[in-house]
Amino acid sequence: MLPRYYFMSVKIILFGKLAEIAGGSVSVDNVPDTDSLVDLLNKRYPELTTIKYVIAVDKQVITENTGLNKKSMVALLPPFSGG
Amino acid sequence: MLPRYYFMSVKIILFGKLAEIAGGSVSVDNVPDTDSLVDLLNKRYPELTTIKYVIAVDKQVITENTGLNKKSMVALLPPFSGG
Amino acid sequence: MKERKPKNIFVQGPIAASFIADSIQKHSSKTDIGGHSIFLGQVRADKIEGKEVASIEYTAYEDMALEKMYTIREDIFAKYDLTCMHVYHSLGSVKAGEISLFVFTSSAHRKAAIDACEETVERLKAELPVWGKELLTDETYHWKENK
Amino acid sequence: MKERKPKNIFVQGPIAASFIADSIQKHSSKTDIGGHSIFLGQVRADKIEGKEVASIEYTAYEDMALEKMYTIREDIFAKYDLTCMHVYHSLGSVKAGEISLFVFTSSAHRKAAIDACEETVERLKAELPVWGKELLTDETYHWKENK
Repeated sequence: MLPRYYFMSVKIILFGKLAEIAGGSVSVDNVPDTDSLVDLLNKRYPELTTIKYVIAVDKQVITENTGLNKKSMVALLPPFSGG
Repeated sequence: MLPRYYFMSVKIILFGKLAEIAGGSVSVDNVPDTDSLVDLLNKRYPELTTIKYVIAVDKQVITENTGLNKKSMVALLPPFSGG
Repeated sequence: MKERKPKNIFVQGPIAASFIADSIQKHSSKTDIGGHSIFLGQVRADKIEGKEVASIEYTAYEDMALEKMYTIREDIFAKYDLTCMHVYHSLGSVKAGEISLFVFTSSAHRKAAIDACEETVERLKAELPVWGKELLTDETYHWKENK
Repeated sequence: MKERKPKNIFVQGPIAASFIADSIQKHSSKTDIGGHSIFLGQVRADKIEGKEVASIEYTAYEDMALEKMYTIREDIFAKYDLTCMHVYHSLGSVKAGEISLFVFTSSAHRKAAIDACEETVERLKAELPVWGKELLTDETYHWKENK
Protein backbone atom coordinates (compact mmCIF):
# COMPACT_ATOMS: atom_id res chain seq x y z
CA MET A 1 0.00 0.00 0.00
CA LEU A 2 1.21 3.46 -0.86
CA PRO A 3 1.79 6.04 1.84
CA ARG A 4 -1.14 8.40 2.26
CA TYR A 5 0.69 11.40 0.94
CA TYR A 6 1.41 9.74 -2.38
CA PHE A 7 -1.49 11.28 -4.25
CA MET A 8 -1.46 14.42 -2.30
CA SER A 9 -1.43 17.62 -4.31
CA VAL A 10 -0.31 20.84 -2.67
CA LYS A 11 -0.93 24.29 -4.07
CA ILE A 12 1.85 26.81 -3.64
CA ILE A 13 1.44 30.55 -4.03
CA LEU A 14 4.36 32.75 -4.99
CA PHE A 15 4.95 36.48 -4.75
CA GLY A 16 7.14 39.23 -6.14
CA LYS A 17 10.09 38.11 -8.21
CA LEU A 18 9.24 34.44 -7.55
CA ALA A 19 5.87 34.84 -9.26
CA GLU A 20 7.65 36.15 -12.33
CA ILE A 21 9.67 32.95 -12.53
CA ALA A 22 7.07 30.32 -11.72
CA GLY A 23 3.74 32.13 -11.91
CA GLY A 24 1.51 33.21 -9.05
CA SER A 25 0.64 29.65 -8.09
CA VAL A 26 1.84 26.14 -8.87
CA SER A 27 0.54 22.71 -7.91
CA VAL A 28 2.92 19.97 -6.90
CA ASP A 29 2.14 16.32 -6.21
CA ASN A 30 3.77 13.96 -3.83
CA VAL A 31 5.53 16.32 -1.45
CA PRO A 32 5.35 15.15 2.16
CA ASP A 33 7.28 18.11 3.51
CA THR A 34 8.79 21.47 2.65
CA ASP A 35 12.27 20.10 1.96
CA SER A 36 10.84 17.78 -0.72
CA LEU A 37 8.86 20.70 -2.07
CA VAL A 38 11.97 22.87 -2.44
CA ASP A 39 13.84 20.03 -4.19
CA LEU A 40 11.04 19.57 -6.64
CA LEU A 41 10.61 23.30 -7.34
CA ASN A 42 14.34 23.74 -7.85
CA LYS A 43 14.28 21.03 -10.50
CA ARG A 44 11.25 22.50 -12.22
CA TYR A 45 12.43 26.15 -11.97
CA PRO A 46 16.22 26.23 -11.68
CA GLU A 47 16.19 30.03 -11.43
CA LEU A 48 14.56 29.75 -8.00
CA THR A 49 17.89 28.63 -6.55
CA THR A 50 19.32 32.07 -7.30
CA ILE A 51 16.70 33.91 -5.27
CA LYS A 52 16.40 34.47 -1.54
CA TYR A 53 13.00 33.62 -0.06
CA VAL A 54 11.27 32.20 2.99
CA ILE A 55 8.44 29.68 3.09
CA ALA A 56 5.19 30.24 4.94
CA VAL A 57 2.98 27.28 5.83
CA ASP A 58 -0.50 28.25 6.94
CA LYS A 59 0.59 31.92 7.02
CA GLN A 60 3.49 31.27 9.42
CA VAL A 61 7.07 31.58 8.24
CA ILE A 62 8.83 28.26 8.91
CA THR A 63 12.48 27.86 9.83
CA GLU A 64 12.85 24.08 9.55
CA ASN A 65 11.51 21.24 7.45
CA THR A 66 7.75 21.09 7.95
CA GLY A 67 5.26 18.35 7.10
CA LEU A 68 2.57 19.16 4.56
CA ASN A 69 -0.94 17.83 4.01
CA LYS A 70 -3.47 18.58 1.33
CA LYS A 71 -4.91 21.43 3.36
CA SER A 72 -1.56 23.14 3.81
CA MET A 73 -1.37 26.69 2.53
CA VAL A 74 2.17 27.08 1.26
CA ALA A 75 3.58 30.41 0.14
CA LEU A 76 7.04 31.39 -1.12
CA LEU A 77 7.93 34.89 0.01
CA PRO A 78 10.85 36.95 -1.28
CA PRO A 79 12.31 39.65 0.98
CA PHE A 80 9.58 42.06 2.13
CA SER A 81 9.57 45.62 0.92
CA GLY A 82 6.42 47.21 2.26
CA GLY A 83 6.13 50.70 3.69
CA MET B 1 29.54 110.88 43.18
CA LEU B 2 26.95 108.17 42.87
CA PRO B 3 27.75 104.94 41.10
CA ARG B 4 26.50 104.82 37.54
CA TYR B 5 23.84 102.22 38.21
CA TYR B 6 22.14 104.40 40.84
CA PHE B 7 19.63 105.98 38.47
CA MET B 8 19.34 102.91 36.30
CA SER B 9 15.83 101.67 35.68
CA VAL B 10 15.29 98.11 34.46
CA LYS B 11 12.09 96.82 32.96
CA ILE B 12 11.10 93.28 33.88
CA ILE B 13 8.53 91.22 32.03
CA LEU B 14 6.62 88.45 33.75
CA PHE B 15 4.63 85.52 32.44
CA GLY B 16 1.99 83.02 33.51
CA LYS B 17 1.18 82.93 37.18
CA LEU B 18 3.84 85.56 37.90
CA ALA B 19 2.04 88.06 35.69
CA GLU B 20 -1.09 87.54 37.75
CA ILE B 21 0.79 88.54 40.89
CA ALA B 22 2.85 91.47 39.68
CA GLY B 23 1.43 92.34 36.27
CA GLY B 24 2.94 91.66 32.86
CA SER B 25 5.77 94.13 33.40
CA VAL B 26 7.32 96.09 36.25
CA SER B 27 10.05 98.71 36.37
CA VAL B 28 12.62 98.66 39.10
CA ASP B 29 15.31 101.24 39.85
CA ASN B 30 18.72 100.78 41.28
CA VAL B 31 19.35 97.08 40.70
CA PRO B 32 22.92 96.32 39.64
CA ASP B 33 22.33 92.58 39.29
CA THR B 34 19.72 89.84 39.34
CA ASP B 35 20.19 88.99 43.03
CA SER B 36 19.35 92.59 43.98
CA LEU B 37 16.41 92.44 41.61
CA VAL B 38 15.00 89.33 43.27
CA ASP B 39 15.42 90.87 46.75
CA LEU B 40 13.57 93.97 45.67
CA LEU B 41 10.75 92.07 43.94
CA ASN B 42 10.31 89.76 46.93
CA LYS B 43 9.80 92.79 49.16
CA ARG B 44 7.37 94.40 46.75
CA TYR B 45 5.46 91.16 45.94
CA PRO B 46 5.87 88.70 48.83
CA GLU B 47 3.79 86.08 46.99
CA LEU B 48 6.61 85.71 44.45
CA THR B 49 8.64 83.81 47.06
CA THR B 50 6.06 81.00 46.93
CA ILE B 51 6.43 80.43 43.20
CA LYS B 52 9.07 78.56 41.24
CA TYR B 53 10.56 80.48 38.32
CA VAL B 54 13.74 81.09 36.36
CA ILE B 55 15.17 84.40 35.19
CA ALA B 56 16.12 85.15 31.61
CA VAL B 57 18.46 88.02 30.82
CA ASP B 58 18.56 88.96 27.15
CA LYS B 59 16.51 85.84 26.34
CA GLN B 60 18.98 83.47 28.00
CA VAL B 61 18.07 81.64 31.19
CA ILE B 62 20.69 82.50 33.83
CA THR B 63 21.88 80.17 36.56
CA GLU B 64 23.94 82.58 38.68
CA ASN B 65 23.87 86.21 39.72
CA THR B 66 24.13 88.34 36.58
CA GLY B 67 24.93 92.01 36.17
CA LEU B 68 22.25 94.25 34.66
CA ASN B 69 22.39 97.45 32.69
CA LYS B 70 19.66 99.72 31.39
CA LYS B 71 19.50 97.76 28.14
CA SER B 72 19.04 94.40 29.86
CA MET B 73 15.90 92.50 28.92
CA VAL B 74 14.88 90.70 32.07
CA ALA B 75 12.07 88.14 32.16
CA LEU B 76 10.69 86.01 34.96
CA LEU B 77 9.55 82.64 33.65
CA PRO B 78 7.46 80.12 35.58
CA PRO B 79 7.75 76.41 34.61
CA PHE B 80 7.07 75.96 30.89
CA SER B 81 3.96 74.14 29.75
CA GLY B 82 3.89 74.37 25.97
CA GLY B 83 2.91 71.58 23.61
CA MET C 1 -9.75 28.43 18.77
CA LYS C 2 -9.21 32.12 19.19
CA GLU C 3 -11.50 34.32 17.19
CA ARG C 4 -9.53 36.57 14.93
CA LYS C 5 -11.04 39.44 13.06
CA PRO C 6 -8.12 41.25 11.47
CA LYS C 7 -8.93 44.80 10.41
CA ASN C 8 -8.16 45.56 6.79
CA ILE C 9 -5.18 47.86 6.35
CA PHE C 10 -4.94 47.86 2.56
CA VAL C 11 -6.11 50.69 0.34
CA GLN C 12 -5.93 50.81 -3.42
CA GLY C 13 -3.42 53.40 -4.69
CA PRO C 14 -1.82 56.26 -2.76
CA ILE C 15 -2.98 57.55 0.63
CA ALA C 16 -4.32 61.10 0.18
CA ALA C 17 -3.44 63.96 2.54
CA SER C 18 -7.18 64.58 2.91
CA PHE C 19 -7.65 61.01 4.15
CA ILE C 20 -4.97 61.65 6.81
CA ALA C 21 -6.69 64.91 7.78
CA ASP C 22 -10.05 63.13 8.17
CA SER C 23 -8.40 60.52 10.33
CA ILE C 24 -6.86 63.21 12.55
CA GLN C 25 -10.13 65.15 12.73
CA LYS C 26 -12.05 62.08 13.95
CA HIS C 27 -9.92 62.06 17.10
CA SER C 28 -11.08 65.46 18.31
CA SER C 29 -13.95 63.81 20.17
CA LYS C 30 -11.49 61.63 22.11
CA THR C 31 -10.55 64.16 24.75
CA ASP C 32 -8.47 61.68 26.75
CA ILE C 33 -5.81 61.87 24.03
CA GLY C 34 -2.82 64.14 24.65
CA GLY C 35 -0.53 63.15 21.80
CA HIS C 36 -0.66 61.64 18.33
CA SER C 37 2.32 60.18 16.53
CA ILE C 38 2.14 59.68 12.78
CA PHE C 39 4.52 58.04 10.38
CA LEU C 40 4.10 58.45 6.62
CA GLY C 41 6.05 56.45 4.07
CA GLN C 42 6.51 58.36 0.83
CA VAL C 43 7.71 56.83 -2.45
CA ARG C 44 11.19 58.13 -3.14
CA ALA C 45 12.46 58.82 -6.68
CA ASP C 46 15.62 56.80 -6.00
CA LYS C 47 18.31 56.61 -8.64
CA ILE C 48 19.00 53.03 -9.71
CA GLU C 49 21.82 52.58 -12.21
CA GLY C 50 21.24 56.04 -13.62
CA LYS C 51 17.49 55.58 -13.91
CA GLU C 52 14.89 56.98 -11.54
CA VAL C 53 12.01 55.35 -9.68
CA ALA C 54 8.77 56.72 -11.17
CA SER C 55 6.36 54.66 -9.06
CA ILE C 56 6.08 51.54 -6.93
CA GLU C 57 3.59 48.77 -7.65
CA TYR C 58 2.67 47.15 -4.35
CA THR C 59 1.42 43.60 -3.94
CA ALA C 60 0.81 41.66 -0.73
CA TYR C 61 -0.04 38.25 0.61
CA GLU C 62 -3.08 39.93 2.09
CA ASP C 63 -4.41 37.15 4.34
CA MET C 64 -1.07 36.63 5.98
CA ALA C 65 -0.34 40.37 6.20
CA LEU C 66 -3.63 41.03 7.99
CA GLU C 67 -2.98 38.23 10.47
CA LYS C 68 0.53 39.53 11.11
CA MET C 69 -0.80 43.04 11.55
CA TYR C 70 -3.36 41.72 14.02
CA THR C 71 -0.57 40.18 16.09
CA ILE C 72 1.56 43.33 15.89
CA ARG C 73 -1.43 45.41 16.99
CA GLU C 74 -2.12 43.11 19.96
CA ASP C 75 1.54 43.18 20.99
CA ILE C 76 1.74 46.97 20.77
CA PHE C 77 -1.47 47.49 22.74
CA ALA C 78 -0.17 45.09 25.41
CA LYS C 79 3.11 46.99 25.64
CA TYR C 80 1.98 50.63 25.40
CA ASP C 81 -0.88 52.54 26.96
CA LEU C 82 -2.53 53.54 23.70
CA THR C 83 -5.93 55.04 23.03
CA CYS C 84 -5.94 53.92 19.41
CA MET C 85 -3.88 52.79 16.45
CA HIS C 86 -4.60 53.03 12.74
CA VAL C 87 -2.51 51.54 9.95
CA TYR C 88 -3.02 51.89 6.20
CA HIS C 89 -0.84 50.52 3.42
CA SER C 90 -1.23 51.02 -0.32
CA LEU C 91 -1.66 48.28 -2.88
CA GLY C 92 -1.22 48.87 -6.59
CA SER C 93 0.53 51.85 -8.07
CA VAL C 94 1.91 54.74 -5.97
CA LYS C 95 3.91 57.43 -7.74
CA ALA C 96 7.11 59.06 -6.44
CA GLY C 97 6.09 61.76 -3.94
CA GLU C 98 2.87 59.97 -2.98
CA ILE C 99 2.23 58.26 0.33
CA SER C 100 2.05 54.47 0.64
CA LEU C 101 2.09 53.95 4.42
CA PHE C 102 0.22 55.72 7.20
CA VAL C 103 0.72 54.66 10.82
CA PHE C 104 -1.16 56.65 13.45
CA THR C 105 -0.98 56.06 17.22
CA SER C 106 -2.62 58.10 19.97
CA SER C 107 -2.23 58.13 23.71
CA ALA C 108 -2.86 60.25 26.79
CA HIS C 109 0.89 60.93 26.91
CA ARG C 110 3.33 61.55 24.11
CA LYS C 111 5.93 58.93 25.02
CA ALA C 112 3.58 55.96 24.52
CA ALA C 113 2.26 57.33 21.22
CA ILE C 114 5.75 58.04 19.84
CA ASP C 115 7.32 54.73 20.92
CA ALA C 116 4.34 52.68 19.76
CA CYS C 117 4.36 54.36 16.35
CA GLU C 118 8.05 53.74 15.80
CA GLU C 119 7.85 50.10 16.92
CA THR C 120 4.81 49.47 14.72
CA VAL C 121 6.60 50.90 11.68
CA GLU C 122 9.70 48.79 12.32
CA ARG C 123 7.69 45.62 12.85
CA LEU C 124 5.45 46.00 9.86
CA LYS C 125 8.40 46.72 7.57
CA ALA C 126 10.07 43.53 8.82
CA GLU C 127 7.04 41.27 9.14
CA LEU C 128 4.33 42.15 6.64
CA PRO C 129 4.48 40.16 3.40
CA VAL C 130 4.25 43.17 1.10
CA TRP C 131 6.37 43.75 -1.97
CA GLY C 132 7.21 46.87 -3.91
CA LYS C 133 8.17 46.69 -7.56
CA GLU C 134 9.95 49.91 -8.44
CA LEU C 135 9.03 51.02 -11.94
CA LEU C 136 11.84 53.05 -13.44
CA THR C 137 11.65 55.96 -15.83
CA ASP C 138 12.89 53.79 -18.73
CA GLU C 139 10.04 51.30 -18.09
CA THR C 140 12.32 48.65 -16.64
CA TYR C 141 11.79 47.71 -13.00
CA HIS C 142 13.55 46.69 -9.83
CA TRP C 143 12.26 44.75 -6.81
CA LYS C 144 12.67 46.80 -3.66
CA GLU C 145 14.08 45.19 -0.50
CA ASN C 146 13.64 46.60 3.00
CA LYS C 147 16.77 47.12 5.04
CA MET D 1 27.37 88.98 15.16
CA LYS D 2 25.54 86.02 13.72
CA GLU D 3 22.53 86.85 11.63
CA ARG D 4 19.47 85.20 13.08
CA LYS D 5 16.17 85.07 11.27
CA PRO D 6 13.98 82.87 13.43
CA LYS D 7 10.96 81.49 11.59
CA ASN D 8 7.65 82.17 13.30
CA ILE D 9 6.10 79.05 14.81
CA PHE D 10 3.08 80.60 16.51
CA VAL D 11 -0.45 80.45 15.16
CA GLN D 12 -3.53 81.96 16.75
CA GLY D 13 -5.94 79.32 18.08
CA PRO D 14 -6.02 75.59 17.32
CA ILE D 15 -4.16 73.91 14.45
CA ALA D 16 -6.71 72.57 11.96
CA ALA D 17 -6.50 69.09 10.42
CA SER D 18 -6.79 70.76 7.00
CA PHE D 19 -3.68 72.84 7.76
CA ILE D 20 -1.81 69.62 8.54
CA ALA D 21 -3.08 68.04 5.31
CA ASP D 22 -1.90 71.06 3.29
CA SER D 23 1.50 70.82 4.92
CA ILE D 24 1.76 67.10 4.05
CA GLN D 25 0.54 67.72 0.49
CA LYS D 26 3.24 70.33 -0.13
CA HIS D 27 5.89 67.65 0.33
CA SER D 28 4.75 65.54 -2.62
CA SER D 29 7.06 67.50 -4.91
CA LYS D 30 10.06 66.60 -2.74
CA THR D 31 10.69 63.17 -4.17
CA ASP D 32 13.90 62.64 -2.19
CA ILE D 33 11.77 62.17 0.94
CA GLY D 34 11.08 58.60 2.05
CA GLY D 35 9.54 59.17 5.47
CA HIS D 36 7.67 61.81 7.42
CA SER D 37 7.28 61.80 11.17
CA ILE D 38 4.57 63.93 12.74
CA PHE D 39 3.78 64.68 16.35
CA LEU D 40 0.51 66.36 17.31
CA GLY D 41 -0.22 67.65 20.78
CA GLN D 42 -3.93 67.59 21.58
CA VAL D 43 -5.56 69.36 24.53
CA ARG D 44 -6.70 66.73 27.01
CA ALA D 45 -9.86 67.11 29.10
CA ASP D 46 -7.92 66.25 32.27
CA LYS D 47 -9.78 65.97 35.54
CA ILE D 48 -8.46 68.39 38.16
CA GLU D 49 -10.03 68.11 41.61
CA GLY D 50 -13.27 66.85 40.14
CA LYS D 51 -13.42 69.51 37.45
CA GLU D 52 -12.50 69.08 33.80
CA VAL D 53 -10.21 71.03 31.51
CA ALA D 54 -12.41 72.75 28.89
CA SER D 55 -9.62 74.59 27.07
CA ILE D 56 -6.08 75.86 27.41
CA GLU D 57 -5.13 79.50 26.97
CA TYR D 58 -1.56 79.64 25.65
CA THR D 59 0.82 82.54 26.10
CA ALA D 60 4.50 82.75 25.21
CA TYR D 61 7.56 84.91 25.53
CA GLU D 62 7.57 84.97 21.77
CA ASP D 63 10.94 86.58 21.06
CA MET D 64 12.76 84.18 23.31
CA ALA D 65 10.74 81.16 22.12
CA LEU D 66 11.58 81.90 18.47
CA GLU D 67 15.28 82.26 19.28
CA LYS D 68 15.22 79.00 21.24
CA MET D 69 13.39 77.26 18.41
CA TYR D 70 16.00 78.56 15.99
CA THR D 71 18.74 76.97 18.09
CA ILE D 72 16.83 73.69 18.43
CA ARG D 73 16.29 73.61 14.66
CA GLU D 74 19.99 74.22 13.98
CA ASP D 75 20.99 71.50 16.46
CA ILE D 76 18.56 68.98 14.99
CA PHE D 77 19.63 69.68 11.40
CA ALA D 78 23.27 69.28 12.46
CA LYS D 79 22.51 65.95 14.13
CA TYR D 80 20.07 64.32 11.67
CA ASP D 81 20.02 64.07 7.91
CA LEU D 82 16.70 65.87 7.45
CA THR D 83 15.07 67.21 4.31
CA CYS D 84 12.85 69.59 6.26
CA MET D 85 11.28 70.44 9.58
CA HIS D 86 8.13 72.39 10.39
CA VAL D 87 6.92 73.38 13.84
CA TYR D 88 3.68 75.15 14.78
CA HIS D 89 2.41 76.01 18.24
CA SER D 90 -0.89 77.59 19.19
CA LEU D 91 -1.33 80.82 21.09
CA GLY D 92 -4.62 81.83 22.65
CA SER D 93 -7.49 79.48 23.29
CA VAL D 94 -7.46 75.82 22.25
CA LYS D 95 -10.37 73.62 23.31
CA ALA D 96 -10.12 70.06 24.61
CA GLY D 97 -9.81 67.74 21.61
CA GLU D 98 -8.15 70.43 19.47
CA ILE D 99 -4.52 70.45 18.40
CA SER D 100 -2.01 72.92 19.86
CA LEU D 101 1.33 71.53 18.63
CA PHE D 102 2.38 70.23 15.22
CA VAL D 103 5.93 68.99 14.65
CA PHE D 104 6.74 67.61 11.21
CA THR D 105 10.10 66.19 10.12
CA SER D 106 10.98 64.58 6.80
CA SER D 107 13.98 62.64 5.61
CA ALA D 108 15.14 60.23 2.93
CA HIS D 109 15.04 57.48 5.55
CA ARG D 110 12.57 56.86 8.35
CA LYS D 111 15.03 56.64 11.24
CA ALA D 112 16.27 60.22 10.91
CA ALA D 113 12.73 61.61 10.55
CA ILE D 114 11.43 59.67 13.57
CA ASP D 115 14.35 60.42 15.89
CA ALA D 116 14.48 64.09 14.90
CA CYS D 117 10.75 64.51 15.50
CA GLU D 118 10.90 62.96 18.96
CA GLU D 119 13.96 64.99 19.99
CA THR D 120 12.40 68.21 18.71
CA VAL D 121 9.22 67.57 20.71
CA GLU D 122 11.18 66.82 23.89
CA ARG D 123 13.38 69.87 23.50
CA LEU D 124 10.62 72.33 22.73
CA LYS D 125 8.54 71.11 25.67
CA ALA D 126 11.55 71.65 27.95
CA GLU D 127 13.00 74.82 26.44
CA LEU D 128 10.31 77.00 24.87
CA PRO D 129 8.92 79.69 27.17
CA VAL D 130 5.26 78.87 26.56
CA TRP D 131 2.57 78.59 29.20
CA GLY D 132 -0.80 76.90 29.23
CA LYS D 133 -3.54 78.11 31.52
CA GLU D 134 -6.07 75.31 31.83
CA LEU D 135 -9.59 76.71 31.98
CA LEU D 136 -11.84 74.35 33.91
CA THR D 137 -15.51 73.63 33.38
CA ASP D 138 -16.46 75.62 36.50
CA GLU D 139 -14.63 78.70 35.12
CA THR D 140 -11.74 78.40 37.55
CA TYR D 141 -8.30 77.72 36.12
CA HIS D 142 -5.05 75.91 36.72
CA TRP D 143 -1.54 76.59 35.39
CA LYS D 144 -0.22 73.58 33.53
CA GLU D 145 3.33 72.35 34.11
CA ASN D 146 5.28 70.11 31.74
CA LYS D 147 6.78 66.96 33.21
